[in-house]
Amino acid sequence: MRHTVIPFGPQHPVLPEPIHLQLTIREERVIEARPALGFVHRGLERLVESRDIAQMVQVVERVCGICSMIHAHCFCMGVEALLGIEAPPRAQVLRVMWSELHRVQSHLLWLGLFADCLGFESLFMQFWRIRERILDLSEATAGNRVIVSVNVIGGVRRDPDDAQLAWMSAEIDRIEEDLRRLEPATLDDPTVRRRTVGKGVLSRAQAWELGAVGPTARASGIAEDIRLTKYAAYGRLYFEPVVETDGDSHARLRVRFREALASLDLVRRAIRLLPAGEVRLKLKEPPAPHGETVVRVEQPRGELVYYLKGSGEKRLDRVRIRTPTFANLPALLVMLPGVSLSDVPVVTLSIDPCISCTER
Amino acid sequence: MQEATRAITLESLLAEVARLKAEGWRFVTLTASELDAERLELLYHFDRELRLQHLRAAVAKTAEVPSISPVFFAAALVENEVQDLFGLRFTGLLLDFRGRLYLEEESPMPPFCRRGREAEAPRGGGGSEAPGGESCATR
Amino acid sequence: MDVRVCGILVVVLAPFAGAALCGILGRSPSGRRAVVLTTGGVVMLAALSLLGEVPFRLEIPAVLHAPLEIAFFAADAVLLAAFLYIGAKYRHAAILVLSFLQAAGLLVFKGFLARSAGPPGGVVCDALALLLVLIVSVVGSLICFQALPYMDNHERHYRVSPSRQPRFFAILLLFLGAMNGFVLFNDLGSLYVFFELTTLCSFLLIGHDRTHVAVKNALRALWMNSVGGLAFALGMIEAYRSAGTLDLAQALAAPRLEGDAIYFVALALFGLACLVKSAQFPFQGWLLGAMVAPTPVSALLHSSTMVKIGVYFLLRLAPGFPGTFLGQALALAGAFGFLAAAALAVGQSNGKKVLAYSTISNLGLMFACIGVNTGSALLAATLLLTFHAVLKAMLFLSVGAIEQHIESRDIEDMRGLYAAMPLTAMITLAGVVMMIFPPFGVLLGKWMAIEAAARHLPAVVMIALGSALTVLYWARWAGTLLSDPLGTRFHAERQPLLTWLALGSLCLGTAALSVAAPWLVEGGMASIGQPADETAYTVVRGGLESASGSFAVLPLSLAAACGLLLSALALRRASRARPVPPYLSGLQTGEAAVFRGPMQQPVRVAARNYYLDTLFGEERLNPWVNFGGAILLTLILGGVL
Amino acid sequence: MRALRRFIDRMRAKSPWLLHFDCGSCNGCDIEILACLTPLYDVERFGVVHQGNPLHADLLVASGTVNPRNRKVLENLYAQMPAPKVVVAVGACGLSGGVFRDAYNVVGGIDRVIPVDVYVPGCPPRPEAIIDGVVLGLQKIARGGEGR
Amino acid sequence: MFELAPVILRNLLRGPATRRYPLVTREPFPRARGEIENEISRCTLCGLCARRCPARCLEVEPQSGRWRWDPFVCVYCGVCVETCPAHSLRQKETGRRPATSRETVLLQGEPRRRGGGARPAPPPDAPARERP
Amino acid sequence: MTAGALFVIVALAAGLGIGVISAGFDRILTARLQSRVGPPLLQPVYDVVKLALKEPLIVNAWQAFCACTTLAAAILAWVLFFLQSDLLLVFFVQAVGAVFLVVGALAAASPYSHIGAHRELLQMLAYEPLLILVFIGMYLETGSFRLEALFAWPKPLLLRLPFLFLVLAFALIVKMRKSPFDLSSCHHAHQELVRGVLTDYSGPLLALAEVAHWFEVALILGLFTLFWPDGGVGRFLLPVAAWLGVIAVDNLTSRANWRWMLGCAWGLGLGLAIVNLVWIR
Repeated sequence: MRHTVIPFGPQHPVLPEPIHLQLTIREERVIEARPALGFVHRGLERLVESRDIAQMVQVVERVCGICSMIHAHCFCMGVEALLGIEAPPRAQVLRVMWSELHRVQSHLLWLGLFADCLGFESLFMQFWRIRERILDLSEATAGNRVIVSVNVIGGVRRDPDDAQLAWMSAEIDRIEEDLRRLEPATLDDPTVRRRTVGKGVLSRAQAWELGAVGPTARASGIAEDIRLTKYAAYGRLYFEPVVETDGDSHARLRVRFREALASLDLVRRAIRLLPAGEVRLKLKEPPAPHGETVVRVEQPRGELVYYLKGSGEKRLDRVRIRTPTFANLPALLVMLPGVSLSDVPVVTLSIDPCISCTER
Repeated sequence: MQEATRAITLESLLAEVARLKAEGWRFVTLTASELDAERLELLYHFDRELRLQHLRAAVAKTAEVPSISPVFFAAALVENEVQDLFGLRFTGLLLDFRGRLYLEEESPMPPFCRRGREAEAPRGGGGSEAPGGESCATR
Repeated sequence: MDVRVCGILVVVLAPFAGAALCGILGRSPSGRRAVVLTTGGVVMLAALSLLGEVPFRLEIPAVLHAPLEIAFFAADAVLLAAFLYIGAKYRHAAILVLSFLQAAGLLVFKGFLARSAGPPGGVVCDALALLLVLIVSVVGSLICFQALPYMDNHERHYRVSPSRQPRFFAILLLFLGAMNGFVLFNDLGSLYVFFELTTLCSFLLIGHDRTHVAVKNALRALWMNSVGGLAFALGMIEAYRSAGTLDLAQALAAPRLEGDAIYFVALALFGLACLVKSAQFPFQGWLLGAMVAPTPVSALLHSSTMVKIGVYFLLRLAPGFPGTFLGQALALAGAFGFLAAAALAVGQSNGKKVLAYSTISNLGLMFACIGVNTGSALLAATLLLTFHAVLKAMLFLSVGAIEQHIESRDIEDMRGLYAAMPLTAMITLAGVVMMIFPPFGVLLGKWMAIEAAARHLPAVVMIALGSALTVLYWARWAGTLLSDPLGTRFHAERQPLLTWLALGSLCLGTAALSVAAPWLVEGGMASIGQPADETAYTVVRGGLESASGSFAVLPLSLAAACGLLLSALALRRASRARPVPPYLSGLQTGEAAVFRGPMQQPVRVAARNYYLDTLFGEERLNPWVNFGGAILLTLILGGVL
Repeated sequence: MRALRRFIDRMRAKSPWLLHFDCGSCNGCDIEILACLTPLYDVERFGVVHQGNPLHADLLVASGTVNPRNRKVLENLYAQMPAPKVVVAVGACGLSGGVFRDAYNVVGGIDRVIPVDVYVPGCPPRPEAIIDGVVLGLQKIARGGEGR
Repeated sequence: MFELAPVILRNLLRGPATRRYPLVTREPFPRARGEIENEISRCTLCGLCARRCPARCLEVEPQSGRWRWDPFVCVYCGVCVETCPAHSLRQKETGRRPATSRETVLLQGEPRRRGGGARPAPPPDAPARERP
Repeated sequence: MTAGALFVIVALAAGLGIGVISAGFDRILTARLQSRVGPPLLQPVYDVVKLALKEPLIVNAWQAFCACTTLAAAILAWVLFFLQSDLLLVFFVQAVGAVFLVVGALAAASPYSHIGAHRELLQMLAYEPLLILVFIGMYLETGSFRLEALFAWPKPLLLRLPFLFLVLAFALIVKMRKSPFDLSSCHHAHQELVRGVLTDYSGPLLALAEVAHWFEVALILGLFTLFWPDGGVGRFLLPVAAWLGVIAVDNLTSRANWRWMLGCAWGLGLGLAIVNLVWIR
């Protein structure tokens, strides 16, 4: 009877992206959440019809601006697998370096937005201030701040020199120092804890059944990380997934914060590991792969799946992208009923939704 | 594809999926692609301890596919997507957007079926009849 | 006969006569109408005619002593017999036992103790009594007037046939007489009769609709009030035992020596009777149940007059309280009632229940003031009593009018009432504003109450909390009335003339009385309950000033009027500006408050108020407040022993 | 009178409240717009405040491709803003649909739906460019006064 | 509750980190991807850039000698620059300025005659703006 | 008469000045704490002038009535404070403003306004009893509710009412709509309620509400001056200290929810107040 119905989004200050939730609440307690998508749907999977494989790289980079590097990485890996080629070792390590840089950037972005949705504006500003320096690293080495656009079929387009790499290592150290300074406020502040501990709890079994991936799953105790499949150069970097078992928003916060630190470390070690050599295979002719493949990489938000199908032409037959947010949305829908309205942004952001990924 | 792929039929779909679930496989996603003017290919992807397994089924565009969302709720969204983009009808969806997940009336329908436009007519049950508001409910 | 005698006779006897006439002529609508209007008008005029005369005391001529005594005794007997009959008819043990105890006590009292009770105490008409007479006669009559069209509607709606209105109006008029009798007579024995008579009226009127719930609630009201009746009877006996007289004025004036004057025990028993009659915790149940009655009944008996008996009587007894433990306990109980009822009101969406809790809450505040018992506290209680009576009557009548129009008394259903019944909505809104805002009378009273209770720490903390809760439930209601009337132009909706008469005069009357409050205080209110030597407040430049504070009534009223004018101009200008839909995340459609939801379906925004029933719901709070009320009651009764 | 008018226009230009709507962007532009608010760029220096509410906004900063579903939202938001108002389209998608402009569910740039006052090219544009765009928009407010 | 206190105190004492952008401009990073420039005199109008462009923002008309670039569609990925066989395309390190109206860049090069032949001196055409 | 009018004008100017400076410095200081530059000091003025001159958009015409009443009440409360009237009276008048803001928000059919309005009511529920108890404390100490007498009180009240000072600071946080109690609306609209109670006030109406807010903040800051006798620097320093504390807390905490706020107010706040009251009695 006494239910309030709220249109939450598509335009809403705490949602950076347009998604609509029709929330039925009773005195701030959410009773039902009905989602509506489609505000960002562009239909880019069908652009394979008009773009050749090399051009598709630029398209998939723009599936999502926050993890564009990783989309392109995944796509290129898939095409390379179809073609039966492999990028040169230096390119493999560079891809890892930029991917991890991207992950840090994405996690910092999320940490900032999350702080902001808690109403902790000053913390938001601090995270984004640090994030700017990651973006500087990207711009200096890859040419762009956000959509770094370095992947090509058979390698990467940029090759940072030693001076740049040394500067990067030093900068990473300073960034880590700055980030660690924010750790107490982010993880231990009682007001933050009050807003996150026990909010949006997802048990391990639920997380598995609902197909949650990435930090959302890892915060519920599922130690799954696609990087463990040792794609690209991950096999050569010792790496352990960050896992928490509480399954609440605070656990997801912890996972992402620690992952950001871990990724900084991975960047540093990738730089140290960097072999000399070519970064890009010279392809004799435009790639025209045949066959189908499923490739997976670990995005900042979790498992990213590409299904590619080619029939020996320079345009692919089908590209299908399953992004991590798409996999995490069912979990969100299950978590929302029962939380209070003020925690809706917290729980929603805690899966780090990326709608442009989801809808493509 | 390098991983295990098994061809199945629509009749055995639910049983297969249930079996995989019991064996601890996680539902990853469903991929639809167009085979020819009449048929679509459905590929169900599953993961267990970082290994993949796929189920492959070829279905007629006019077929009614049983939804696996009662087994894996996670599949509801992707089945809706396929319903939107390929005009394939899923039955027993726990969360049914009736072809309005992504698309509006003015969008081209169904956008991913480009071979043989005759598959256009029955659009996921949503186009002609007025979609009832109540069917879109989370479980 | 002079004006005094005439006035007194009319205000007490005319209603009885009217009631009798109503029984005879009431069959025809026009006859009923004529009787009610005439009686009301006559009583109103008679009460007003007493204005310049107070204070005075009339002795009853000796020839009438014996007949009166017999009459009152007979009335007692009839009333108690009636109660016993009701108890037997409905097999209600509590009513039977309580009535039997009263009957037994009275028999013992009349038979053995009060053989030589002396002449009846006569009639005392001081400022307090006159105030009550005016409220009963003027407000009461207005309510009776509005009841005429209301009951027609009511019976039409419930298809009552044959009409039961003659009985209804007879009881209503009878009640007016009983009330006036209670406040004017000075003899505890007669007071008891009138006290029980109001109980009976209340019972009959609550059960008027004869539905299952109505009968159940009427019985509850009866048994709870019988507790009060028993307490009153015992108090009377005890007072007679200690003071040796039934004359209230004499008993109060008697030297206060231990065991010698009307003191602790009697006072405590009277206190209990008053708390019950005013539905304080844990006896709030009967008043809430009484809300099933037709709304004029709620307005007359259960908010503006009958429940004020408690406050009135304690105000009369006030000189007995200072410095006693009883006063402290009463202050605590009152403040507790104020807070608890306000909290419970927050949890209600039923408009009449909110009004009922608000009534209990305000009565609690008055009790608290009487308990604090300083000059300004008693003045605060008097002011609250006056303004609450007028204003709450108006609010009840508005809700009644609204209820008959929208067929619901739920606040949620009053959403956007401004579009449907603009004038009634405005009057209700004005009522709410006058309930919680300066410079109006209720707030003036509350201001005085806080200033007076400031040294009584537990009480003032509860009052502070209760005030905030009060603002919450009223503001919520006010906002709901105005919700979403976009594009409607102001027009007065159709209502019977008598309804407008009652609503309009009560509304304007409250405003006028509020502005005139300083002079009301100066003109006699300040003396109520107090020996007139202490003047807590002086009127300075249209405001009230005391040693510790000041309340600029007139300047504030002027400022409020200016503000109202400016705001009204802003409203006019705004009505011509470009209308836009409210913020709906960019999904608004052409229709107001409808957005495009999932699957592109139109979804209506259903914005609902908070009632916070996890905090303030009855289920949650009732055990606590009843427990608290019981503890405080025990404190009042036990403290004296 | 003229002086007053100039004063008013100056006030308007000094207090642009910003509403950001992401039509169907890849987030690249959105995070760069958000980055403008953060310490290194701090557009609050110009009085810019990020408002989530069209009823309070002067400046609509829109990014991303328009599709049939979000075009209605965009129209609604624009209609709900009080005049004078300025629209800044940010990024290739917002200007024309960018790399996605021939995808089936893309209507085109922002100016297909509402009038755009300032175009900020880039994919995504750097925050500096967005600041430039906002400043251009402010000049438009200060010059126009009336808006549309 | 005071976990962030050291950080905000530090911020207060150290002063703002803000780059006061219009007043202070930072040097762009080397090889940052900015505006596309075509040195039309070197352009052979081969059209490879247009064919490779993922955003389809380039149009080359060899017959009329027109090279048209739509900066509002361009995603500044630099693929055209990488593929340009004549090395006439260049990517600046600074981005394109915002504009208040639609604009395209139209450069007039030497029309390519069928059968080829020696090219005369290029016409020194400045970039022209065109409004639709 | 002219003297009186002049006095009122001075009062208005003072209120505006305090409100603007408080709001302006607040934004600058907050920016500095976040290592930003921040807007110019007079930014609140620019904002309000701009808002006042925007196209009036009306969601519900009653909002105009309510916004106007809110401002009138806020000004009246401030003027009464300035005229050294009764403390409780000042409080009651300011409550009028707060309530009408809520009523206006309830009049709009947007759930955001609605929920904002209810949260604003809950905030009033949190701070109103506290304010009353602060006044009670002052009365118990000085024997008067008259501001006249309170201003002239020769001893520093702070020494006798330290907890009540904290309680008043708590109320200031709520009144200034600062984190953790910026539940019903906050200055930066990164909130689940958009701008809560202010969501559907637009243009000139928002300007009215904004100016009213200046006066309300000025009033509460003014109350802090009562804690120190005339002539001491404390009279100026105490409000500044409280204000600084509020800004600091704003930057150190995330937003609470209403249950927590009510718990804080009715648990901690009330507890502190009662302890102080019992102590001085």
